[in-house]
Amino acid sequence: ADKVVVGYSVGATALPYYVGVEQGIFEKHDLEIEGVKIVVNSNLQSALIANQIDAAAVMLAVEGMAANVIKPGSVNYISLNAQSSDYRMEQFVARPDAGVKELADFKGKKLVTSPGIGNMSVAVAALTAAGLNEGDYTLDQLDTAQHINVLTSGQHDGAFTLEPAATLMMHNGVAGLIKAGVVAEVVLGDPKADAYMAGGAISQAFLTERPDVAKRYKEAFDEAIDTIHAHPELAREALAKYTPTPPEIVNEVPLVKFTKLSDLTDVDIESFQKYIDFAVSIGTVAEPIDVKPFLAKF
Amino acid sequence: MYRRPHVTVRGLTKRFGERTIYDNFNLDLPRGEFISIFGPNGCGKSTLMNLIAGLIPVDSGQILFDGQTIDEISFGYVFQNYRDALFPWMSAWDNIAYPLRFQKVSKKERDARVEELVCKFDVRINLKDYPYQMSGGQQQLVSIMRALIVKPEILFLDEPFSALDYEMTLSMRDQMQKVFMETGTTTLIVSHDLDEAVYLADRVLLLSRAPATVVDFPKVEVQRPRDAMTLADPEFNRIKGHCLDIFQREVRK
Amino acid sequence: MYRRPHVTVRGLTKRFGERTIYDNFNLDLPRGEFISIFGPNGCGKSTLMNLIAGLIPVDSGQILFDGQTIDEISFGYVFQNYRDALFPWMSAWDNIAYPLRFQKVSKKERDARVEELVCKFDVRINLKDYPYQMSGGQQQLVSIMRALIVKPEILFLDEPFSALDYEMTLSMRDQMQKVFMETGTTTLIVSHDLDEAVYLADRVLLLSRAPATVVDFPKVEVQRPRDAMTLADPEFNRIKGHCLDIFQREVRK
Amino acid sequence: MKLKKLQKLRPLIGVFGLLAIWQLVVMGEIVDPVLLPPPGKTFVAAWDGLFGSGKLAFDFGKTVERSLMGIALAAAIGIPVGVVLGASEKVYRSVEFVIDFFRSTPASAVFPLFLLFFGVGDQTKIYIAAFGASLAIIFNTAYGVMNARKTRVLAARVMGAPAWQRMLVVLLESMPQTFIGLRTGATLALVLMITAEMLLGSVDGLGLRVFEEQQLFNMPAMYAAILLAGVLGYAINLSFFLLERTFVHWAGR
Amino acid sequence: MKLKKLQKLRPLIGVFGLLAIWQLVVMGEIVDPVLLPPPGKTFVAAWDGLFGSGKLAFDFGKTVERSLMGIALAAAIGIPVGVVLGASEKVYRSVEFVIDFFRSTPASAVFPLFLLFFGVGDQTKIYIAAFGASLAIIFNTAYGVMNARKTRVLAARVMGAPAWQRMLVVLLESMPQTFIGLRTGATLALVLMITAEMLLGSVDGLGLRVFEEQQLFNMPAMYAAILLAGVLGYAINLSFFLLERTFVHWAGR
Ligand SMILES: Nc1ncnc2c1ncn2[C@@H]1O[C@H](COP(=O)(O)OP(=O)(O)OP(=O)(O)O)[C@@H](O)[C@H]1O
Ligand SMILES: Nc1ncnc2c1ncn2[C@@H]1O[C@H](COP(=O)(O)OP(=O)(O)OP(=O)(O)O)[C@@H](O)[C@H]1O
Ligand SMILES: [Mg+2]
Ligand SMILES: [Mg+2]
Repeated sequence: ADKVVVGYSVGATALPYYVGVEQGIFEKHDLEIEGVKIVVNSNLQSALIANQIDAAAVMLAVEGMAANVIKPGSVNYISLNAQSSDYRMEQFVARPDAGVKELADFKGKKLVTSPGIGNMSVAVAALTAAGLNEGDYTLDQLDTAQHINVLTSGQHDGAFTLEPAATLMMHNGVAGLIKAGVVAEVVLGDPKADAYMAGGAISQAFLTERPDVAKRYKEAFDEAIDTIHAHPELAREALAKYTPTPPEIVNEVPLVKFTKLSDLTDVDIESFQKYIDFAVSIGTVAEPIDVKPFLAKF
Repeated sequence: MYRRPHVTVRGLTKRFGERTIYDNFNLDLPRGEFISIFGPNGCGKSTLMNLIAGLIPVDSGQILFDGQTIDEISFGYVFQNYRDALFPWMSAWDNIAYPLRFQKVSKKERDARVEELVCKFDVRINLKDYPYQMSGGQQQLVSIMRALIVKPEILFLDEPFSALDYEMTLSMRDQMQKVFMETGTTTLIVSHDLDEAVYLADRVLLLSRAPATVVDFPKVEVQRPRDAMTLADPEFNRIKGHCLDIFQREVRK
Repeated sequence: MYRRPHVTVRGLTKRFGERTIYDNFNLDLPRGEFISIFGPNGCGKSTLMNLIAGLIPVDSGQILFDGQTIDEISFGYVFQNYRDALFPWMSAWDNIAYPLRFQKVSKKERDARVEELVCKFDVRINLKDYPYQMSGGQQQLVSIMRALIVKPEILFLDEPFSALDYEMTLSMRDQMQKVFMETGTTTLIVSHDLDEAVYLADRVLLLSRAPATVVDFPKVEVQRPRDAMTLADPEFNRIKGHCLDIFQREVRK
Repeated sequence: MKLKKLQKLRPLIGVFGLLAIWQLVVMGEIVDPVLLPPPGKTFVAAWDGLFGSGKLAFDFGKTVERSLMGIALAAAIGIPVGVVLGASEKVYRSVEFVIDFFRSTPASAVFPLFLLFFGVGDQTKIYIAAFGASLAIIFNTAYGVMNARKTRVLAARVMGAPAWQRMLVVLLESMPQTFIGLRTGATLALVLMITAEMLLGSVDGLGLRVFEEQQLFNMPAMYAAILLAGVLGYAINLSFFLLERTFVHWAGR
Repeated sequence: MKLKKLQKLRPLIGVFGLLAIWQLVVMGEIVDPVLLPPPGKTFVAAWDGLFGSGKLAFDFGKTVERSLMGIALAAAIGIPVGVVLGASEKVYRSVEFVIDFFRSTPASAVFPLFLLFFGVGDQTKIYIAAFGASLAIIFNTAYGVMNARKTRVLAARVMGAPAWQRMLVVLLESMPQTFIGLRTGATLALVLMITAEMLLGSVDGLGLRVFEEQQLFNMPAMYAAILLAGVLGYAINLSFFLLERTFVHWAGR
């Protein structure tokens, strides 16, 4: 068996990796997986560039492309994850007693967002689209895991937050959903459109030095994605095992739309490009970059 | 003349670990007398002073001050370990003036008092120096001056002249006597120099090896002021001889 | 008998800040002689010893050892500040045995040597104690024994008896003389007791106030072993008187 | 006798004080009890995690194991380096920038660098803990050495102690400070280990537990893990304190 | 003269050593230069950020401002509390658990608590930094006080110094250790401030810069910010060192 070192975080977005391991899919493809848990995405990115891992179970598109701007080819995607109002990931939530029904109601409220320019920009863009100007609300950045705390304690009225925090809050009655598919709407103009924001990735060295192994890894990954779509219950099982998801919400947590490269249409790729262009426009990716070369070809 | 005791020690017991330094020890220190303590190394002289001054706790027994509590009493103290008792963060001058701070004395008067003392003692030290810049003898001199700057109730002098030079020792003995005659302060001095001990004393407290007991407590009935002639005084020499006899007997035990 | 100098000091200059302690100072210390240093407080006696032993750097000038470098010489040293020079993490016994560690002496022999010294000095201290558990005099005694346990090339004694009791002082003087007569070690002692200084010395080094100069360096031609009778010896008393005269003249300057 | 035993329980005052304040904060509804569970609930969670169904005991063991390895590594490097650097102030000044630089950069900022050099394994966490701790130990030991009195080192030198023996004296002299460095370092190692377990991703350890329980919004379990981290820190400090008390018996004397 | 001036440049040895190693690591391709940019590139980024287009200068200023406030607060609380706790070992033992407990819990684990009590504002970051730093200062000061020699405190007491004056003596006695505590605390405050700026969401500060540049994968700018954090840490340490050197002139004497 060929050894592949895979870095993974603990989120639901790394699901194909968990399923691949749990269902013996990698094994079937004669791959011996060594999993390394790395929870911070930027550390995952460093490890990939430094060749300490061959693959990342999931890599944010913005960070992957930011790396490709500086060192082209260092992050190669083998699948993409889309999010939208159906495949919920980022969303606005508000405390039930805050009197917020839609985004415009956040006028005069205190909001908290997941940290980073990307989250900040999307949140501001969405609020602006809803007719709120800067100064109409306060928006603090705070680690996503803390959102439930500050909403529970009443220090903030609403949050632009991520899964599984959002579901956890809703499940506990701390907050209710106000709007999902925010990125899709802001960037693509339609909350139901597919916003490709992350995906499985492999390193340049893995791709060029052991192309056949990389190919098999990609095939196994594809098969895992198929399994997720075909057997959601198996996927949920893996989710419960690998991510700290409270058992009571493990069946509720929304999943992103895991997409094999072979299933990507030209429209999808264009959406992906649009998202990256948006990232360039807000400055989270330094220079305009064409995404196509970084969708791995074997 | 009977004087009421200034310090009364009753049933004093003090141990360091296994070792008993004082065991049911009793002593009266008369007010306004100059008492020399004479005894072998390690018999407990420094310990006794520390106990009386309340610096280390007694194991049992009582130390009473005629009508006063220990907190009301101001002590003057020249520590045997004079070097460690000076404040290295202050100049010698400020060290000497230190006890005056607690007496509501203005800075100006404090300086005047130090000045006066310096003149009296004919000190040839740069008092702007810090203690660690001074020689051993100079440090000891500063320590003595610090003890004398106030008029304490009781004065403890633990081998105060051990590091002073020949000339300075003689002059300090006489200064000490003068201070005593002027103020009548109850004074305790430890000295290993028998001449010195007897020369200065109204009484000589002779201690035995630990556990220390009072072997004898003879009076020195030689008139004051004493001077170089005293050393030839027959009474002086009788007492000195007597102390020496007792000391040697006790030490060789 | 002409002896080649053991230590030669040439053009020594030492300042502390503004103050000059030695200015172009010259001195020869003959090999195998017992030299007493006598001088007022703060004149630079301790500093001189420190300079010779290489513990503080000279500002200029040279200190030469007859055919040897300073690293080859083993010193015995009783510091004026004996308390701070003992190792508080070792028992008194181990402190005394410490210098033997650097002489490839087995543990057993080290213990034997300490035992021997303890017997010779008739020490009545519990040598299992740590220095901080001992009285001042006891600490000083340990310090002396530590200096004598090896046979050093040069022995420095900086007021070594200042805290010892009457009896111990007398006995240590004689021990010191005995050791000297047996080994012929070049020895320097600082003492403020003129009797002691002259009693022990082959020569008395009389220093002036800082900047120190050699005021006189008289020989003490009194036969050894000296004893209580020596104190009545006319030559002894002549030299003592001579030293006192010079000292007093210098000090009062 | 009985009183002595009670004295040993003194640290419990702090424990109960902390618990009382905690309970009051919860009862006074100063913060939502969902966010800060009452001590009782937390203890139940801790008990369950340690002795019941949870993996807390395993995670605790893993953190202890890795932290101790980090501490041992840090002490083995930090103490000798600190002594050597401290022995020569010049050398320390030369490298001080590097030490202060890395002491002042937050661990979370240098984590990526460690990943680059040492890979993504468990090893790296130990190195991170050891790195941070050794800087604290070097800093404290070096300043301990620099601030220590020089007398005893000089005494050792004059007695012919070779360089490494003098280093030993220096080390012993600075022991109280070195122990503070050890305790600071050990605490830091623990903090870094838990932080690394939280941020670098780990499959076990207290840091993982805190991280996961936070994700699960399982506050009692999260605070149980934090509580264990604090207790572990106290236990490590206590062991060093007890070690110091038996070993550095002379501190403050 | 010239040599003296050169000596002042000694710290540069460390700076250049670090840069040299950094450059070698990059040149030797031990790590990918994309991940660890060479020093040159980093300096360009720092220069640009400080004096050119970037906001680095502003962020730097903000971090300095907040850190200094945190340090000042920590010192104002930590030093007096440390002295009082250290003055009575019994009291310290009672609260030691609390101090060690919070010293050992990682900041990132107690951030949530601070959020609950103080909200997300800039205030909170200052409190976090002050909290962590004051624990370090209390710990060091208290142990400095406990390990300090007692002689001078006793001397002050016997001279009639009132309680607060004795505390002052205790404080001065433990000054070297207190300064180490201040430096440890100041460093910690800086680290906590930057970590809080990174994790708690901030609109400015070096921590925000590190976080943002990392998101942008702008490594030279990220390392420029880290570099500034390290330099700031060194500068703070240096100021405390200079303060100590003028103030605690007696250390090690
Ligand atoms: N802290 C201590 N721990 C244990 N034993 C001690 C301590 N302090 C003093 N001792 C013992 O108590 C005895 C008396 O000591 P003290 O210092 O009172 O003697 P002293 O009469 O002043 O002697 P000296 O003339 O040498 O100064 C000594 O034998 C000493 O060993
Ligand atoms: N570290 C120092 N800094 C400044 N001045 C110093 C220092 N050490 C000694 N001196 C000065 O040097 C002079 C000589 O000191 P030294 O200790 O050699 O005197 P000494 O002859 O041994 O005196 P004593 O008989 O009092 O022991 C003193 O006047 C002292 O003030
Ligand atoms: Mg004594
Ligand atoms: Mg001297």
